Amino acid sequence: MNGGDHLSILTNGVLTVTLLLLVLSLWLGLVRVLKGPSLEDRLLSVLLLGSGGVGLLLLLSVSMQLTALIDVALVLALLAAVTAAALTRRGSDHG
Amino acid sequence: MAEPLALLLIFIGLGFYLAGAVGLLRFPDLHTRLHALTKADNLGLGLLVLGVALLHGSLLIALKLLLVWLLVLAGSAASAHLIAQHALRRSDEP
Amino acid sequence: MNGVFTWLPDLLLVTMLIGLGWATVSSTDLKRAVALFIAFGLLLSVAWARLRAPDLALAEAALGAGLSGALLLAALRDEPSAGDIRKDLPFWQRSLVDLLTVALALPLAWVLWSVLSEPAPSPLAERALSALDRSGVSNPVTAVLLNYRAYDTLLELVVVLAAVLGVVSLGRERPGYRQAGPVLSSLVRWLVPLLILAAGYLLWVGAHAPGGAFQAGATLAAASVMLRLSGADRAGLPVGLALRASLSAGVGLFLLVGLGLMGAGQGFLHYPPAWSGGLILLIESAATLAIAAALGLAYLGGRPAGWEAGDPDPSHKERRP
Amino acid sequence: MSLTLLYALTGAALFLLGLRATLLRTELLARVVALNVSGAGVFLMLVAIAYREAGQPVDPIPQALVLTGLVVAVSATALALALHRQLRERSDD
Repeated sequence: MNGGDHLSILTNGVLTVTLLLLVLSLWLGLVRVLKGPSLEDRLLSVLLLGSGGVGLLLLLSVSMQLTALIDVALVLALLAAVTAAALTRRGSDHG
Repeated sequence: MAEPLALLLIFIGLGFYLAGAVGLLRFPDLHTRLHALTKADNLGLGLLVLGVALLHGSLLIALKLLLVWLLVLAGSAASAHLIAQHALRRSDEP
Repeated sequence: MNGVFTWLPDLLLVTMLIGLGWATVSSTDLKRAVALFIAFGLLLSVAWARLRAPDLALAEAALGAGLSGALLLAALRDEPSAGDIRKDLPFWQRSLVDLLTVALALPLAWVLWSVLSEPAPSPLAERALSALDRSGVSNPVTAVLLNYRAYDTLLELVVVLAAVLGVVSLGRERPGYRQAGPVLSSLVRWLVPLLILAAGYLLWVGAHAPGGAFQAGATLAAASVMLRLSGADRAGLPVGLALRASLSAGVGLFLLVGLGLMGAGQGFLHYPPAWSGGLILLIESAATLAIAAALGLAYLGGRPAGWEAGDPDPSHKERRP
Repeated sequence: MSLTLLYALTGAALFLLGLRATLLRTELLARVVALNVSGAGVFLMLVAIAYREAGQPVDPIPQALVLTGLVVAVSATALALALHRQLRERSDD
């Protein structure tokens, strides 16, 4: 992934390796989404994917020199808990 | 010499991510998997945030990054709790 | 730099997207499909970031993580059972669809390949970018949305409004949730104010950085979803006339500005350059409110209590989160 | 092969996958999800076409189109789900 000018070529190369490793660990986490067995298990790995996504966005903000991506990470971090809340809530008594 | 240090921190952080992902895959049940996951969130992202903050080299950005980390921390703690509670409740009532 | 090496992360990301998409649409278990789709949305937001579209990444993060996941999980709750209710189509129909897919795939791939192999200059993009200093904002995406193609955006807001009016007219809202326990309510207590703050920030920076009414509205709607999940039946939405006013604020103010400008001898939605910055912020504020109200109402899944004039005022039932 | 082409072809693949499943699946909820995947593919094609290498500004026009498209897609999904719920409630009685 293309880098900017103030980072050395070496740093850029290393950053690419870090991106690669992070995407790789997300791949691993994804297997649990596929295997389940319960919906809770699946959403657990969606949680990992969420914090992995935050990590990816932060690394990209360096390697692409796009600080706006930190704002994206911020929004993603704010909403990390919504999925878990939506999954675990039960209907009200009349529901 | 901030750059090598930053990259080192990021690498260690990624180690936790990988460990978390492997744990998620290998651990036998939901509760141990929850454990594996929180390691990745707390330590992995923390170290990564530290490294990224060093690479950006601006105080304002560093503060924003700290906020991101704290938010993920709180969010994942709450989520883990909710999911564990939910699973417990479901096993109570057949 | 050595191309293939720098591309490896992209290749992995792209295969992950396709793999997830495939697994999502081919799951017979609906719960699995929904979980996979939520994961798909998360990755999509990273893809937007990678394609240098931070505006889209922001919107996808707010919508994918906050709204569509919650919406689908709520719909899943209504499903009778997770039992396998899949009925396969007859063989000839399946073959016909497969044939159609291949017939579409080949020309599509060929066109993309031949058109995109060489970067072509886009005269429209150049014109859009060169007129930026007269648009009143410096974020080009905001300039396109609210200045050059303001017409289009007005109509998009009408579409969103129409969809939500459709939801409301179909029937009553989905039943609400139980009062939240201590963990969730303490989470909501600080998360909702932060989401509102974030929405305000996105609205404000949209003029010169990634952000704007659509991102801010989606973030605000996520706050509403969170409130609803914590047991507040009103989901933070206003009641009665105030709700209708916020729903129509976007389209209404947009039209008002357009007609006002016509009255002043300008074209419809043709802002005088000196005013455009202020007018855009005004329209965007109203649009943020309208989008948030619309998406929040969409999450309720139907007409809320207190929508009709005759309905009892539900505000006394409002429980503090 | 450029980054644009890589992501555009991915978008095309997702579009077709989603379209095929929309036509083949019989449960409504699965259809709605498949249609969303298909739409995401179209969005991905558009945004890939807007991409430019670092140093040049990206094309803002497709990005603006997709931005409104995302919000419209969610509203349409909500409408489809509401229709689905009504359909089931009425056929239950």
